[in-house]
Amino acid sequence: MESVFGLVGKDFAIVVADSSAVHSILVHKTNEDKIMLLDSHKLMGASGETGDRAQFTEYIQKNVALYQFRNGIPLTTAAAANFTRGELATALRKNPYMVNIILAGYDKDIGPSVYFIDYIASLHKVDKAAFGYGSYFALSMMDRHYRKDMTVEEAVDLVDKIIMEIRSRLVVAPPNFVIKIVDKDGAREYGLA
Amino acid sequence: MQDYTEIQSPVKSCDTEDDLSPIRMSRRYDSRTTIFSPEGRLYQVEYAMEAIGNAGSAIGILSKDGVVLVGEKKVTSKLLQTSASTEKMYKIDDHVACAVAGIMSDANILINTARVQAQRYTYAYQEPMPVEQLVQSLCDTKQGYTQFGGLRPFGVSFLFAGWDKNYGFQLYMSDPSGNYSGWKAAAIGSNNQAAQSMLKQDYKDEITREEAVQLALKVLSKTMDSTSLTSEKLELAEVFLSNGIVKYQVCSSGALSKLLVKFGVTQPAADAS
Amino acid sequence: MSIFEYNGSALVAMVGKNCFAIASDRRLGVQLQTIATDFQKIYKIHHKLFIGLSGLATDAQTLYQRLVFRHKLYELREERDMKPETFASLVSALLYEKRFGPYFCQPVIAGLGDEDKPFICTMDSIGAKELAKDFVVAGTASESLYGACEAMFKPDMESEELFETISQALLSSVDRDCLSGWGGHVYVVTPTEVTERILKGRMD
Amino acid sequence: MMKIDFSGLDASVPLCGNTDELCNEISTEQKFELPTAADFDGFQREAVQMVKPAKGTTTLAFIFKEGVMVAADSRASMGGYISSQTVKKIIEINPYMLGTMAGGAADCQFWHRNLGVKCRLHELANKRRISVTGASKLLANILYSYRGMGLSVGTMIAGWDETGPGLYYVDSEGGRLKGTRFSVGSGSPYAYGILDSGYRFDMSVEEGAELARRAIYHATFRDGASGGVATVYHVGPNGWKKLSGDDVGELHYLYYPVEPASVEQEMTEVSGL
Repeated sequence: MESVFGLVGKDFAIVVADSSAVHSILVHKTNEDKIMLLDSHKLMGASGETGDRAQFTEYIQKNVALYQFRNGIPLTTAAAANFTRGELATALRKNPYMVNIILAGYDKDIGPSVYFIDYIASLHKVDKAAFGYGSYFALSMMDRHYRKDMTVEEAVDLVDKIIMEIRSRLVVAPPNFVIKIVDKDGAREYGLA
Repeated sequence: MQDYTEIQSPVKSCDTEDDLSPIRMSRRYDSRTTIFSPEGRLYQVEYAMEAIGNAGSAIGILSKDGVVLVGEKKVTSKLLQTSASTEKMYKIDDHVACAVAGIMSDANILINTARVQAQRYTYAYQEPMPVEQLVQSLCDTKQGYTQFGGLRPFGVSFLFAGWDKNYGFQLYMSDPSGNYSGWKAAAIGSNNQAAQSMLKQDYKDEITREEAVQLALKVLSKTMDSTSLTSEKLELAEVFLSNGIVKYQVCSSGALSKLLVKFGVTQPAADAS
Repeated sequence: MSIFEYNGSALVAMVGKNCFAIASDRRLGVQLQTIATDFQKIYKIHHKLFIGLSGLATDAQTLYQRLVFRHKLYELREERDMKPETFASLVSALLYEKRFGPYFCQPVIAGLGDEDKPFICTMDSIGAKELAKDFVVAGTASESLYGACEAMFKPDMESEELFETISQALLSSVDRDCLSGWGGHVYVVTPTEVTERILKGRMD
Repeated sequence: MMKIDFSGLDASVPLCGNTDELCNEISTEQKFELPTAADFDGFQREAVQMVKPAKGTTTLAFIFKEGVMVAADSRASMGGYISSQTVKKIIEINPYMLGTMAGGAADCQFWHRNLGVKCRLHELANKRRISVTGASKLLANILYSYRGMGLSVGTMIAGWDETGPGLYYVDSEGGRLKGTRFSVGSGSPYAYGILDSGYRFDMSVEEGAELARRAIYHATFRDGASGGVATVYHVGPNGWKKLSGDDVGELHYLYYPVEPASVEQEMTEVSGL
C-alpha cells in the first residue's frame, strides 16, 4: 500500500516513498522510483494511479525544464508548486489526475521547503507531510519526534523508524523504500552522495 | 491574410523600371509592413520610429538603489482637463512601471496587454513576473505586428523600470520593431539621440537614486524643446525598495517643483533661447 | 460527506461601530485527517477589504487567485481601491460563471465602503448575494456559529469588544465541530488600522 | 468445583429459573424484540443509520512490566458535529477490570454493563473473580450471537486476574484477540505510531502513563473525530486506578508551549491615510 512522506530539516528537505508498483493483487516490481527530480534542486514524490503519476510528474518536470531553458533562471520551489497546483486544478474539472504530491526544494534565498499538493489541488506549505495508508503512522510519528533543526542523520533515523512502523502495521507493507534529500548541493538519493 | 504576390514583383518591376531612386522604391514597399524592401528594410517600422521621434521624450536612469523615469508632457493647455493619473508613466504591476513615447492610443493597448501578461504570470506561479520576461512578452506582441499582413506596427517606444529578485533593478527600452535591450540610462522620444549622448557622458556606475533624478532632470532641461522646465511639463516616477518591498512612486507636482529649484534646472523663460 | 465538508472550515464576519471583524479557523484537513493548522482562509484584497473562503480548499485557492487577477487589473486601470459592493458583484459574477460546475466555496466578504461604512455579505456557491447588517457565517461550523453569534452579537460594538465577541463566537463554535478549529485567525478593521491576531484554540 | 457459566451462549435460558416478572427483568437474559418488517435487512440498515453512533474514537491499552495501561479520548461525534467532549470511554467493569469503548456508544455502554452483571454473578457463583480471558470470552460470545444485526462495538477488555495482567480485543464481528498492545478507533493508526515507537516492556508506571497520554494526544491532534480529555487508567495487582484525565486542549500547550512572540499581535498601519 502506497506511502509517501517528507519533512523539512535544518537546511535540507527529505522525501520518502515506497517503491512498489502494485496492480490489483499483484506486485509488479519493488524498485520503482516514485520520487522524480524536477530539476537540480527539486524533488517530487508522488503517489496515486500509476499512469497518472508517471504522466503528470513527467509533464511537470518537462515544463519546469522548459521554463529554465526559455528564461535562463530556474523556477523557485514555490513557483513550481503553484504551477503544479494550477495544472492539477485545471485538470480536476476535465479529467483529473489521481496523484498526490509532496514537492520538496531548496532555494538559495529561502532555504529548504516542502509543499503538500493533493489530487484535488489543495496546496499548502508544510514542515511535514504524508500521503497514503502510511500517512497515519508517518504523521503522528513526525508530530512526536520532529524538530525544526533536525540534522540529516536525525531525520533519516526518524524516517527509518516510520518505515519500520509501516512495515509492521500495514497489511500489505511495501518491502522497499526510496529516500531522497535536497539541500544546497542539490537533490539526490540518500546514501548515493 | 498574407499576400505573397508582391514578393515576386519587386525584382521584375525593378528590371522594367528605369528609375530606381530610393524615394520611388520606398513607395512601393512601404505600404505593407510585412514586406521587406530590396535593401532589407521594413519601412513601416521605420516610419513608426519616426513618429516616436516627435513625441514627448522620456529618460530612464538605473541607479544602485532604484530606477528613475522622467517624462516630458507635450500637451499642456489650460483648457485641457487634467486627469488625476499620469500621462506618460504607467504602473504595469507592483514591481514594474513604464514610460511611454509615441502614439498614446497604441500605447494604451500595449499597456493593457502588459498588465494582463503580468497578472497571468502571477496567476500561474503566484510570484511577480520577472521584469525581462514581461518586456519580452510585450515585445513579442509588438513583433507580431511587423510580420503579419494587414496590420500596422505600434507607434510606441517604452522604457521599463522594474525590480525582481533575480536581477534587482532593471531598465529596458523597446521600440516598435519589437526589439528590446537593457540599459543603465536611456532616452526615447524627441531629441533622444542628444539625450542619450549626454547621459553617456554624465552617467557614473555608482550613481544614487537622488543623483539619478538630478541627472535626468538636467538632461531633460537641455534637450526639451520648450523654453522652460516647469513641473506641469514633467512627470517623475521612481521604482525603489522600501523595507524590502518594491515601491512605485510618482512624484507630485509640488515636490517636483521643489526638486527643479533644488537642482537649479528651472530657467526663467527670458533666459532661454 | 458533502464536498463542502471535505477540508473543513469556519468563517464569520461581524459589523461593529464604524468597523468590522472577520475571523476564520486555521485547519486544513482531508476529511477527518488534519493536514495543517496554519491554513489561510481569509485573504486581504486591500487595506479595507477582506474575503474569507470556506468550503473546498482547492476551489478557494483557485477562486482567490482569479479574484486577485481581476482585482489587480481593476486597480491598475482605475487607480483606486475597489468598493466592497463592487467586489461582491465581481465574486458573484465569477461564481455564477461556473453555474453548471460550481466552485464548492461559500465566500464571506467584509469591507469598509464609502465614508467607511462597514459592509458584510456572504454568498452561496453559485453567487447569490446575501447582505446582512449584523453578522454572516459560513463553513462546516456554520450552524454552531449562527447560535453563538445570535446570542453574543450586539449592535455598534467598538473594535476591542468586537474582537472579543467574534473570537469567543468562533472558538466556542469550532469546539462543536470535528472539521474546523485548531486555532483561529481574526482581523479587526477600523478606518485607521487593521489588527491581525492569531487565536490559540483547542488543538483537537 | 468450578462452575462454568454458559448463560452467555444461550440468550433464551434464564439464569436462575425464576419466573417472577420483576426478577425476570433484572436477572434473565436480556431479550430484544425484532422489528416485524418485510425487508428486515433493509429496515435494519436504515435504523442503524438513524442512530448512527459515535464512530470517531481513540482508545488504547498495553501490557507492560507493571500491569496494563488503558487510555482513551472522550469525544462523541455525529457526522461532523461534536455531540459531547466528556464521554467516559473507559468503563469500569469491576475493580480489577476495565473495558474501552469504540464504535456505537449505546451498544458499548449496554454490553459492558451487561458484562459487569455477568462478571459479578460469576464471582458470586464461584467465589472468585472471573479471569480476563473468561470475561472477554463472555462478551465475544454475546456479540457473536448478534452478528449481522448491526451492533457496532470495538472494545478492549483489560484487567488483572490470577494469571497477572490480561488484555483482549473484542469486536462486534465476533473477533477476539489476546495481545499485549492494542489501539481501537478512528485515531488508532496515529496512536499506534506513537505507541510502537515508544513502547518498552520494562517501563515504569509513570513512563507508561505518559506514553499512553501522549499517544492519545497525538491521535486527537491529527484525527478530527477524537478529542476532549485524555484519560489514563492503570491496572495493577490491586485493581485499577485512574492516573490522569487531561484536557487535550491544555495538553497541547503543555507539550508545545507557545513562545509569547508567536501569539501575534500585529498592528499594520493602513497606508495612504
